[in-house]
Amino acid sequence: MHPEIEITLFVFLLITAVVALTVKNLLTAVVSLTVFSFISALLYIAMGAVDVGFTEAVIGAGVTGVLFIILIFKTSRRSAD
Amino acid sequence: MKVGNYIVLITFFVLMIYASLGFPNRGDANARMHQEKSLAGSINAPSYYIHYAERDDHTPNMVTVILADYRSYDTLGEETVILTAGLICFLLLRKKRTANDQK
Amino acid sequence: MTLSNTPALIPLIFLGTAALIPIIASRKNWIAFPFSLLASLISVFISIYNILLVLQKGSVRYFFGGWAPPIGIEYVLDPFSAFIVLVINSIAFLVLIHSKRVVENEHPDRRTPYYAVVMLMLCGFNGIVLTGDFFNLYVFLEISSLALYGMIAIGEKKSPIAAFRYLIMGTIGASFYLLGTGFLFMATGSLNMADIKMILPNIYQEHTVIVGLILMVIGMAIKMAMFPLHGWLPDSYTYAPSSTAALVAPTGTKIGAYVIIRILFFIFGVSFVSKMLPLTQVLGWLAAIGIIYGSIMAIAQKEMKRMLAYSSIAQVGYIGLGIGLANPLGLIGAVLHVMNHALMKACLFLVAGNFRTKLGHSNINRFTDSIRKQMPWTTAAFAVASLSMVGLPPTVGFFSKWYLALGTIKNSNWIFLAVILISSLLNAVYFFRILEKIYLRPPDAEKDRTEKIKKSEAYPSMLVPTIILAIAILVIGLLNAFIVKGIIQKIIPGGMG
Amino acid sequence: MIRNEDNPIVGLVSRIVSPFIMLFALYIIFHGHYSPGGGFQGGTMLAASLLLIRLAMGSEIAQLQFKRSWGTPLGSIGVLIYFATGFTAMLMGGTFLNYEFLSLSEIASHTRSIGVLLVEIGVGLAVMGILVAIYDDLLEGDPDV
Amino acid sequence: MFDFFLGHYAYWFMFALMTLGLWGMIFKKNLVKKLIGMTIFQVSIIIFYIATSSKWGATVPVLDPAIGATDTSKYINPLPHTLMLTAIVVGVATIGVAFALVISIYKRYRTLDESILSEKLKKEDDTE
Repeated sequence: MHPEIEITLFVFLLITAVVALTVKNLLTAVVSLTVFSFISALLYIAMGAVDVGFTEAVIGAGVTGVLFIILIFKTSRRSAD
Repeated sequence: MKVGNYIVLITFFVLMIYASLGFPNRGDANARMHQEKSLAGSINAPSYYIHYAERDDHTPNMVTVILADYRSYDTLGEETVILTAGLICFLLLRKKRTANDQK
Repeated sequence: MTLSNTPALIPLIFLGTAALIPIIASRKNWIAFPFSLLASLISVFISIYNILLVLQKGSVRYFFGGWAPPIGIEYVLDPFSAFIVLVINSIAFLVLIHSKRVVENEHPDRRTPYYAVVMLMLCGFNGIVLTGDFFNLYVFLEISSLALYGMIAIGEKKSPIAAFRYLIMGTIGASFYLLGTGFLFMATGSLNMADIKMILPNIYQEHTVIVGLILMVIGMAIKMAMFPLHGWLPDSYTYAPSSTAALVAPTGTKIGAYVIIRILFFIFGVSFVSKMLPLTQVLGWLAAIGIIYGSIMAIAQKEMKRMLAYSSIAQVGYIGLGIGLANPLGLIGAVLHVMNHALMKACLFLVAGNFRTKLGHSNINRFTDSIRKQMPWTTAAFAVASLSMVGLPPTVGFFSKWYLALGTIKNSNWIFLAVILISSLLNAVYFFRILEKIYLRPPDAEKDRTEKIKKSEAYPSMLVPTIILAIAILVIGLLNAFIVKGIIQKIIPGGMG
Repeated sequence: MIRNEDNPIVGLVSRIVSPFIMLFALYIIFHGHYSPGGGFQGGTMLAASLLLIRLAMGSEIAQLQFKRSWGTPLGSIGVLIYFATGFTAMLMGGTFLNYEFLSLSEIASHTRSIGVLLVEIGVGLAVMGILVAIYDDLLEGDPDV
Repeated sequence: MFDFFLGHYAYWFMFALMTLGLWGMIFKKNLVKKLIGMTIFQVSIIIFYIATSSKWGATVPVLDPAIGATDTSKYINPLPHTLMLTAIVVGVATIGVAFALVISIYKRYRTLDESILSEKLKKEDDTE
């Protein structure tokens, strides 16, 4: 438990989450979501959950990102909101 | 409709904050989930895991032991979840193969 | 393999079959069906064995991995879970027989993954019912819900949208449940239901416990399609392929009801959820509104599947009403209605499936009396099931409403009683509308002469399950006293009433 | 979907890196007893190494490495390994997944550890197979139909 | 007071994230945005579980021979970690299924916008 690190990471998490939800370009949103996942992985590791952080880094930031990008390339890139 | 949804969201947030006022402090080793015995006197599972994971499985990584031994049925279920997802993508998206592509 | 493993065997059989099907049926599509039917048949036998075992010996606990509960995961086979498992599996077996032709018609090249996913769904349902561990319940909930989304999405053109909306709602529900589990885990330090039940009386007044309970109930109410959270249900059931609808409608929502009953009455205790928190009252009132709403919406529908979907909302409301009464009679009514509604809805959806295969539609406005001549047995089954939905004795539908009415009288809750009576009338309106079209029109002599109506009944594999269900509605109605005395009264937890 | 620009560097680098990722993934699976890691992480990394080749070289060339039709059966096999481990224990007289009953001889003290390893291998295979299968199916679900 | 803040700020951040995710799931019109909201929601639940597991001055739950296994306060509670491994994988599975659904929706309607979809659905209902 390191409050300074955790609070910094939390703020970044909130920022990336807001960006991912509000940006109109879906590709940007997905990249932002990948950053979100990666920061959350760091957060887990900061909280002492090494296994979970590892899994999140591999699955959340890796595979999910790839799948999201495929989805966007298969469909459309723009979002109305 | 929109207003109703906002009310739902705000209610949810307020409910969560209300609940969080009753949480024990983070990192408090005396919190109930970290104790040796539960209130009813039964063994508290997490402390059992910490004590005996190595003895039972000769494996230092407690998370692995819990995942694959103490609560391995969960893991089987979770693998099944992945299998379900794969089968559903198969069900919804895979084109029918002709004999030609199979070779 | 000794017989002591039977409590765990049913989900495992389904799981093993589901994992085997993609391998052995990757080239030959037709193998998938007999395999899954066999698995389903075995599961029916095991559930019968299990319920006999429970009635003889009392509840059985099964420890996975040999670890006793607070450490490991357990399955609990008590009269309640054994009963629900039997109901689910026998109905699923009948519907599976029926589904052979439907699936062959609707998506012949998708049979392998379809049956694998059906097996996974049943595995999830059985796992939810049998488990004695909160987190394990979540995992199996996700298995069954994911399978459901996929099975719904292969239907008509609009089905993926319905499935997507269901996915969003369902994920919110499952996440709420997971969060509630986290709250309870935080407050008690345990995930095992029996363990938590022992710990809870010490900490009833804590915020964490109360909010956790509310979150869990909301999550499950979404899965159960309780009134304000029912939005996903009508579209999903309407656009889903007939085979899926017939499989899901009788079983899917009941699982949510089962979990709510288990959490409220068996783990938290009646006095807490009805006296310290007004939770059951809220549920009861919402259910009452839902009953009226569902019945009225059902009257307005033209498509038979959609009408049945709205009537499902109303019928789930009856179960909610039984929960809301929080007395033994109400519980008997609710549990009995879980079984009855499963029977009736299965029968009605099978009838809708028969209509769709033979007539090509199930639009109520286009029903004529020629159907009566064309498919006499199917329409007879329909008549029986709809009379049961209305609640005429001696069909099963009457008895669950009877117990619910007794429960309301015992609580002197006259408004609920009025709701039950009014909704029976409304049910009568929307079912007699169809019955009138099929049966009560005088035969048009001239039309009879011009176009000869040939008798072309549905295929035997579709007809037999329909008729078995219709007969079951009558027979179980007659035997209901036996079922209530023999099984359901053993379910009622201590401290109730 | 992703246009193969015929960039030799991307292809070459991914071809060089991919086996090392695989090796590391295997290390993660088999070393999960002693350090963070295990079946999921390793399986996902295996899938990632396969996906890397698919992304860099295009799906058609990657068929030579891992065929499209293998994903789902491999996932099933992974689940079946897990299932069979538990079921064997059941047949030997224990409850489901009770690894103690797996041992044939009397060196029972380490059987649980071996059971855990078997299970992790099953998990790794299943996760790898299914993730690759999901990728392929998503690519194949052609929106232009 | 400061202790209370130190012991709870993680939960408050987590609840804010959760509400944000829920907002995305309910209010966003684009289907992919809804899924992004869903991911955020699930991640925040995972953060909640992980946050409950922490202990001051404890180390990661891998047995260290130098510390031994007698004192539970020396190791972080390992059970929530295990549960969350499962939850992460469940999340990926959900995402995969959702993608399959989104692709089949796009295949049929050529749009991912909820409001346009509803309009098209209504038009179809009228023509039927």
